[in-house]
Amino acid sequence: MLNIFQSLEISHYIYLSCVLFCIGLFGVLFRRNAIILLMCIELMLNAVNLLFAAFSEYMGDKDANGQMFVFFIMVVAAAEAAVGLAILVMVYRNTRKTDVSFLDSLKD
Amino acid sequence: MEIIILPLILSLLAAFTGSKINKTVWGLLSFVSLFAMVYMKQHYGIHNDGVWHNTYDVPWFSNGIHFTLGIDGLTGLMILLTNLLVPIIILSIQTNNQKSLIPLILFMQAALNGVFMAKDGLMFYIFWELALIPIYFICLLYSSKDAFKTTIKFFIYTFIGSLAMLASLIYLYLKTENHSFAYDELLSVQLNYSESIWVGAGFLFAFAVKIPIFPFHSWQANTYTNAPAQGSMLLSGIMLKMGLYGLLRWFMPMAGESIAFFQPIVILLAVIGIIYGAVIAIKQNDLKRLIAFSSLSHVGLIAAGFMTLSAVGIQGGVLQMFVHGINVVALFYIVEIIETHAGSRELSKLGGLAKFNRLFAALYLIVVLGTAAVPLTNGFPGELLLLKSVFDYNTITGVFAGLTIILCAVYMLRMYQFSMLGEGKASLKEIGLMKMIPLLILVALVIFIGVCPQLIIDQISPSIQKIMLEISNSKGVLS
Amino acid sequence: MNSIGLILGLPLAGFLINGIFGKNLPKSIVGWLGTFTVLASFVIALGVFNDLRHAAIPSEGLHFKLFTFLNIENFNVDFSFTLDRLSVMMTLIITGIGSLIHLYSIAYMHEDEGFYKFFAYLNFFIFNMLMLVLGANFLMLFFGWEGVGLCSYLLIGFWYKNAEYGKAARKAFIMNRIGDLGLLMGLFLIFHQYQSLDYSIVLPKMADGSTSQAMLTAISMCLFVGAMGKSAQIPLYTWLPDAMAGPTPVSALIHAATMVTAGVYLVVRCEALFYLSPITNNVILWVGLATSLMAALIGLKQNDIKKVLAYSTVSQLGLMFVALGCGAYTAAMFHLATHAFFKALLFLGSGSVIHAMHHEQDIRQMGGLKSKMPITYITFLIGTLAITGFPFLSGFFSKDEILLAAFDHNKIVYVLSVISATITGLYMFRMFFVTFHGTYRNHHHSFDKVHESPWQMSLPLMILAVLSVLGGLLNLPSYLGHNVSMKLSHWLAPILPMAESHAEMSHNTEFMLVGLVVLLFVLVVLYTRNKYVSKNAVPEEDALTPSTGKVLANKFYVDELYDMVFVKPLELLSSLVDNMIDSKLIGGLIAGVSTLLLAISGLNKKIQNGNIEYYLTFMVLALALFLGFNLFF
Amino acid sequence: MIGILIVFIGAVLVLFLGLNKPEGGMKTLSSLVLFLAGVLSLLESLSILNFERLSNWAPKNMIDFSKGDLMFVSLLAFVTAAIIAIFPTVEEKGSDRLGLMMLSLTGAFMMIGADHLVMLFLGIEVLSIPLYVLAGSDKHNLRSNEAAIKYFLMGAFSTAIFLLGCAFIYGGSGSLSLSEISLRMSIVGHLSEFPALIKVGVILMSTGLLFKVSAFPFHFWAPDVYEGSPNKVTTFMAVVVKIAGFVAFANYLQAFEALASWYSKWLIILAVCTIIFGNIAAISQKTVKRTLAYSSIAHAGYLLLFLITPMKANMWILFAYSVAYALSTVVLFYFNDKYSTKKEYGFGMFSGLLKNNQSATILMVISLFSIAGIPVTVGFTAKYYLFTSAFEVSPLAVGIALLGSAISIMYYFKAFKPMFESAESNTNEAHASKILFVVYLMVAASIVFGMFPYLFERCF
Amino acid sequence: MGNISNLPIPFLVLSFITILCALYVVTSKNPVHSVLALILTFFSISAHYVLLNAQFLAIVNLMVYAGAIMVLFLFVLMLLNLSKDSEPVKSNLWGVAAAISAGLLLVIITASFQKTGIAIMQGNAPEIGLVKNLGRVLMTEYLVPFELSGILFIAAMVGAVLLGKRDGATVQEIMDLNNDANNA
Repeated sequence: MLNIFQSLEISHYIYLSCVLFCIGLFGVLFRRNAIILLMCIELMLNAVNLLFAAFSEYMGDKDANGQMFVFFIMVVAAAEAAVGLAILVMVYRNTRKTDVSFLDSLKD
Repeated sequence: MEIIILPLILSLLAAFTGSKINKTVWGLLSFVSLFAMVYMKQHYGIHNDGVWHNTYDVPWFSNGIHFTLGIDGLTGLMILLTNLLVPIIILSIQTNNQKSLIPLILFMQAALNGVFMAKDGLMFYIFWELALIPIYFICLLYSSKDAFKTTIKFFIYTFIGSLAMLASLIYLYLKTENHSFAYDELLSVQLNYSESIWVGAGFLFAFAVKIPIFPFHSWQANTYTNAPAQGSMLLSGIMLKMGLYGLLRWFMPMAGESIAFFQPIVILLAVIGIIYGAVIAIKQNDLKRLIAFSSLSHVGLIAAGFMTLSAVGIQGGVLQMFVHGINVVALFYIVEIIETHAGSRELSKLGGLAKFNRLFAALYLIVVLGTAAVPLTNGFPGELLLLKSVFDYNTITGVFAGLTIILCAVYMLRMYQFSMLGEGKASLKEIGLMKMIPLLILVALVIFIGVCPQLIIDQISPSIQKIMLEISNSKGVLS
Repeated sequence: MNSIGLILGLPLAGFLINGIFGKNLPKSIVGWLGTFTVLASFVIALGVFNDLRHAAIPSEGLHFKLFTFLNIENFNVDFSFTLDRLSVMMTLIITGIGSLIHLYSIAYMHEDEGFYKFFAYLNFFIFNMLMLVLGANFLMLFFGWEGVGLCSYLLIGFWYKNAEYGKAARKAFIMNRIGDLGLLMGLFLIFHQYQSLDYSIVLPKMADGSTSQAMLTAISMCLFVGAMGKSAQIPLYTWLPDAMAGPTPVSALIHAATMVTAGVYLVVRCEALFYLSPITNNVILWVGLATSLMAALIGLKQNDIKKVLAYSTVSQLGLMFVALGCGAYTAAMFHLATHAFFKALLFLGSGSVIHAMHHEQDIRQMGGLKSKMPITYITFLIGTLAITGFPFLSGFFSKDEILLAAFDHNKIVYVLSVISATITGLYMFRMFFVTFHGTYRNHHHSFDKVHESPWQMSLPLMILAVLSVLGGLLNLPSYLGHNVSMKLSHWLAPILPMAESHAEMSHNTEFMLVGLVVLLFVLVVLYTRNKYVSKNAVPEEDALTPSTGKVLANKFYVDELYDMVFVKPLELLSSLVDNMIDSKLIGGLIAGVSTLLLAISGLNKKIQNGNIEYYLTFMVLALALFLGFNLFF
Repeated sequence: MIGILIVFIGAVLVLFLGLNKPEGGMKTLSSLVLFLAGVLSLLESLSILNFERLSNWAPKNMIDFSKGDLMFVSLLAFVTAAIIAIFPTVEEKGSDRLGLMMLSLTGAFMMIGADHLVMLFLGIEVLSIPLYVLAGSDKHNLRSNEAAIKYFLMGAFSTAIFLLGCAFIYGGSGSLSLSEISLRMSIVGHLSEFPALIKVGVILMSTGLLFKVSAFPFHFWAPDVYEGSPNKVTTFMAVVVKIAGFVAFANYLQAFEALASWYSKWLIILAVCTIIFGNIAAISQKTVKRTLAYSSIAHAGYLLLFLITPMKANMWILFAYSVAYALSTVVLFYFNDKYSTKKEYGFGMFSGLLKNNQSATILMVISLFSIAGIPVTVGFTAKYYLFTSAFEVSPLAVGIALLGSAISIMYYFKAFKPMFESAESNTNEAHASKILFVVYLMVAASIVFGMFPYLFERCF
Repeated sequence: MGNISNLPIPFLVLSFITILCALYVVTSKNPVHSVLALILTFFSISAHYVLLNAQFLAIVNLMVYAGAIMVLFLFVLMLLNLSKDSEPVKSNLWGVAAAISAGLLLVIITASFQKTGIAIMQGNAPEIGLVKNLGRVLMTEYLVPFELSGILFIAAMVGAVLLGKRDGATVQEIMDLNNDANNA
């Protein structure tokens, strides 16, 4: 199969991932809807996944570690999403809101 | 070890039996440790040769940190003071509704004995802190007012001081060859000048707060005033001595070359403290506050004497430590009696008490005179030696320090006059003879030491010489 | 050896027995015990005196070491005593007059509830005073020095229920302490210079000229400050008149005959030192002179019988210091002795009067007492004559010797001294005449009740009167013949090696000067007699005194001045330091730290505002910060 | 490994057995299971028992419990057992909360034993995900809800950052196994030769872990979440998450020992900031729980100091500190839970305690002393060891830490004011109730360990 | 970093799409649009996986993320009736702050690499990304995490159930309950 890194440097993937990651991060900071926040976090995770995959490919030589890691990240992301959505639903049931900026009763 | 364990056991016993057993019994029982001390001296065959003999030594925190107790002349005098005063302090308890007072005092006794006997840096620190705890609770539980505010200030203040000391100790510890806290090992550490200043400053801060030396005294007056009499006695009678003892035993030999750097500073501060305390004491209305500031004045002199690094100053200081313990405890005892029997300890509400109990008046007077350092009372020899040492160190400071004998007379006599003489506003209810006995013992000591101070000097002299040798050995300050 | 122990020990024993058991003993035993212990000391001292007369080396005395008081490195002080010619003289005066006053007190204090306490204190005072004069080193001297101050405090405040008395006692003690500080500093200097405090070591070294002048001056000034305090010289004299608050025997013993002369003793003891410090000598001279004049002037307007005597004492002490300043040490000692006789006599006499008048001390309330109290009257007269220098009484000789010395030293000093002596006559006779002559003026206390005192009081009066008359024999001037004269000078000569070089002046000059003094004396007597007996004038009420007199009556406002300059500022300072510096500044700093911490702590509320967006942003920024730092470092 | 197995099996058992029973019924069982796990781990770590055969089924490259790790495992098991035993259970049916807590504990074990970044990541998640739920397990309490969502969002966010770090490290070192990374790093040698990927990766990964241990400036979740969560969960969070986090942190940093001089610089700054911030912020807190939360932040600061010392030889110090921290924190949270009421959750809840319940007072006093580091409690011992070892690296930081512990007195001792006041008016009924034996045991342990500190070094 | 025109076209195109979609996720006002954009993003990332020879991941990504997780999101959005843009608009200031923070992080991370460079060796591509190979690794080397991720799922499942379980309390009751606590 073709190796993409024959015509590409690894740094391109690093930059791409970082950009994606920071977009997600920006979203987390910028948005207030908890669901969108969760989605942005998923986006961040995906950026990481992409990076892992790229590294894994770049290492070559039967290194499956990166891809395995991506696999586990996906596993965890699924579990996290489930729990996160459960929490969201619970909060929504109690407050009818998913806007995180309204949840500030706990403070100093 | 015995005199640490014994009070501890007694303390636990007292805690569990509660107030079922009369305080007198506990007072008498705590005298036991005095005998234990004598026994210990016999048992370990300790000679008065100035060496700090080990009496107990087991590994504790690690191989380098031992549980080491030692005894020499200086330590002996200090534990004598402790074990002599604690029973008296217990006997001075007037009411029965202060349940945990006796266990705490006994616990304190154990800790104090530990402080004075600890031959291992960390142990010293631990006992130092342990001694703080009971007194903290005594003050917190039984203070007359503002208990929390006063005690927290006191506690944090002294705690910061001790932490500074801990930092210095750790520094020294890490510098020792085989990581040990043993006193001799710590002594043998060679520090360069700036190191020794930092290390010395750490020690000094801890002791300066505890003593207290002038700008670090602000915990003192309120704590003394608000604390129950027993607390004040413990604080001023014995705990102050911890600071002075530390100054002599730990700070001065360990400070290295920097002692020359600290010497003028401490002496200056101490002398300022002498006058400062005395001046404030002049107008005080509350007897305990008055004694607090007088104490500030007196211990300042002791600290100054120590820092002159002369044999006269140090021995005089040690003597005066013992003496001040006796005097100040006696004074607080008297205040306690006045307060319980006359109902107030404010000078403006007192007066004319002399006519009610001649014996009390006489004993009070002797204690006042002892504090004012009249010859043939115990205050005199120490003060003489201290003033001489300060005078020899620097004439001007000597003269200023000497003002204490005038100012002390001013406020002590004022205190006596306004409480005892004149036409009375207050009356003194019958004082039982039992209550006079501790006072009698103290007064006997006031006279006895006043006449034969050399007996005590002989006890401490070899140890002091050894300490001075240690100071001079590592630092070349003394010729 | 043991005689010193006994001399000291007997009064101490008396003190202890009376002090501890006195409350339960009958008054007679207490009183007689106190008296006999002192008397016994006197007798022993007499024996020692006799021994010393025949001693092989006249400057040597007996030594007695009890134990080591302190011994640290080279600082070595023994509890040791010495009894040489000087101290035996002092001892005799102290114990002699002391025993008389004890005897007197038995009757005088008979009614008092603190009878046993009084005797205990008196005995204790004798003990301390003896320690002062017998001590073999400066520290022992200091012991006694402070000890007598203490006893003085106790006895002035003897009637403790009176707050004013307590105040006076405190004042005395504190003023003494100021002097004591000077003395203590002197001690330190001495030790610093000579590495010892023993007379036997220090004094010869002082004399041998090896000490620098500055050091000698410093030491002697320090010691003189001590002497000022004890001997009530300017500026530390104000306590002595106030000290009259104590019972009269106390005034007689302590504040006239013995304790106040301790300063003179000190200077004489350190004769070598003072002799070699001319600056100090001058200071002593002028201080003494000023004190003498000032006290005499104040004495002119005092109406309290004891106050008059008190100022007279201050004045006489001033004269003694004049003598010391002139280098006439023997003259000072001579006057010390005669003064002890007649001043004790006068005080006891006044005590007798006061006793008769039931504690009335104002001379304006007296008058015409001579008929009711013949013995007191006669003895008082003798005392008055003695102090004012009636020819051939003791005061005449001793005072003349001082005046001669002054004349020899400096003519201005002489003139001023003579004025002082003359004023002495004025106020003494004023008091004497107002008290004993004229008419009885007291309306509260009937004249019939005035009575002569019991024999325990009269006997000491008579003995002292005899001594006042004969005291001059101690040191008759040389013009009266070599066999009888200058006994005291010879006696003290071995102790005072330096001052021997006293220039002899011609007898003619002496006679002339003596004549002048006698003339002045006669004038004074005539004037006062005219004013107070013939015209029967009574001193005015204080409020009515004219301006100059008012200044005198108010003692030059010195007390007020001191109050304003020292006491008030000190109290103000105390409050200021307590309220401002201690609570506000230092306490405030500490409180400030915790307030600051709390304030900083409160800032956390701004960040920890419960809003997750803020948290996340802060976290990201912090992360960026770390990464950024990583970039550059 | 045995710990994970037992606790997991126990969790499943508890979940199934307690399906329709009240939670209280399963309390004993879960405590016993945890206790058993603790004992077995302890025995294994002391080389008395050996479970080699049991764990042979799995390859060793992922998870490997050293003797020291097992000590931590047993400590956490004991602590969790104690937490479950002493805190009251909810009245609902179903034992899901207990089960979740035990599952979370297995995550902690995984973190402790992790020798691989995947394992570390999984451990963190297994630890966290049940906790997100538990934080919100008081479903009808809005504060609990808020705590859950805050914890979850921030936790997930920090996980993402952590993962980015992992990716960089993977890219930089070419491996995910910590021992492998360590090996490669030691070959590279000089600091400047390390690729930037690794440094950035270490920072990002550390951020994730610093978040878990609530170090400044990643502490923001802690006070809010601690306050909102049910007391039992808060205690678990404060103790187990922190200890596991630090052990994992220590293990993972050891792999980068070659970078020690570089990262310890950062850690010192962080530690100092955390100590200062935690202590100062705690002063002005009104509620006990928040105070304890900030105190736990401060403790994270002290523990950060541990990370700059030579860790491998000093793991026993971390253990000692963990013991000290765990014992006193659990006891204090216990009393907070016991005496807080709906109306009073500030320090006022202790008012008149001395009068009403002396033994509780003594227990609290000792625990407060221990957490404040006053001799002769284990708190002092641990602090002493920690500070001494850190002193060699950075005396200044230790000085600030000492100052911080002095400041901490200001808030720890705040409790004494109401405790020793005689309160006639507001008597708290809860004061009268008995205190469980376990609490006595823990307080006694903190004294015993304080008196015989040599135990730690010898047994570890 | 080479010249951008030298880069392979698929990479450029895919990256462009990815970033564009990601930006839309973040900025879209309507949550449903966000979800859809996110799914698109995932698709493009899957394409990247294919480029990177991670075929298995590409499939799993589509299945798990786009298939399962995103559907879950959508489902929840619908369930909670949040499809409208109910979110109040944040102030621009906040957006700027967030952008600055995120941008700063990005700049710094990339700058870190610029400064010191990236040093990893380059290898050639095997067929590791196929299920067969990955499965072997998963069942040997990664057995333990694989097993233990079961714990994760149990926990997540139990947790979701615990939170999702309905009980009797009405919203009003809950409000009252919490108001009490807040007022106290």
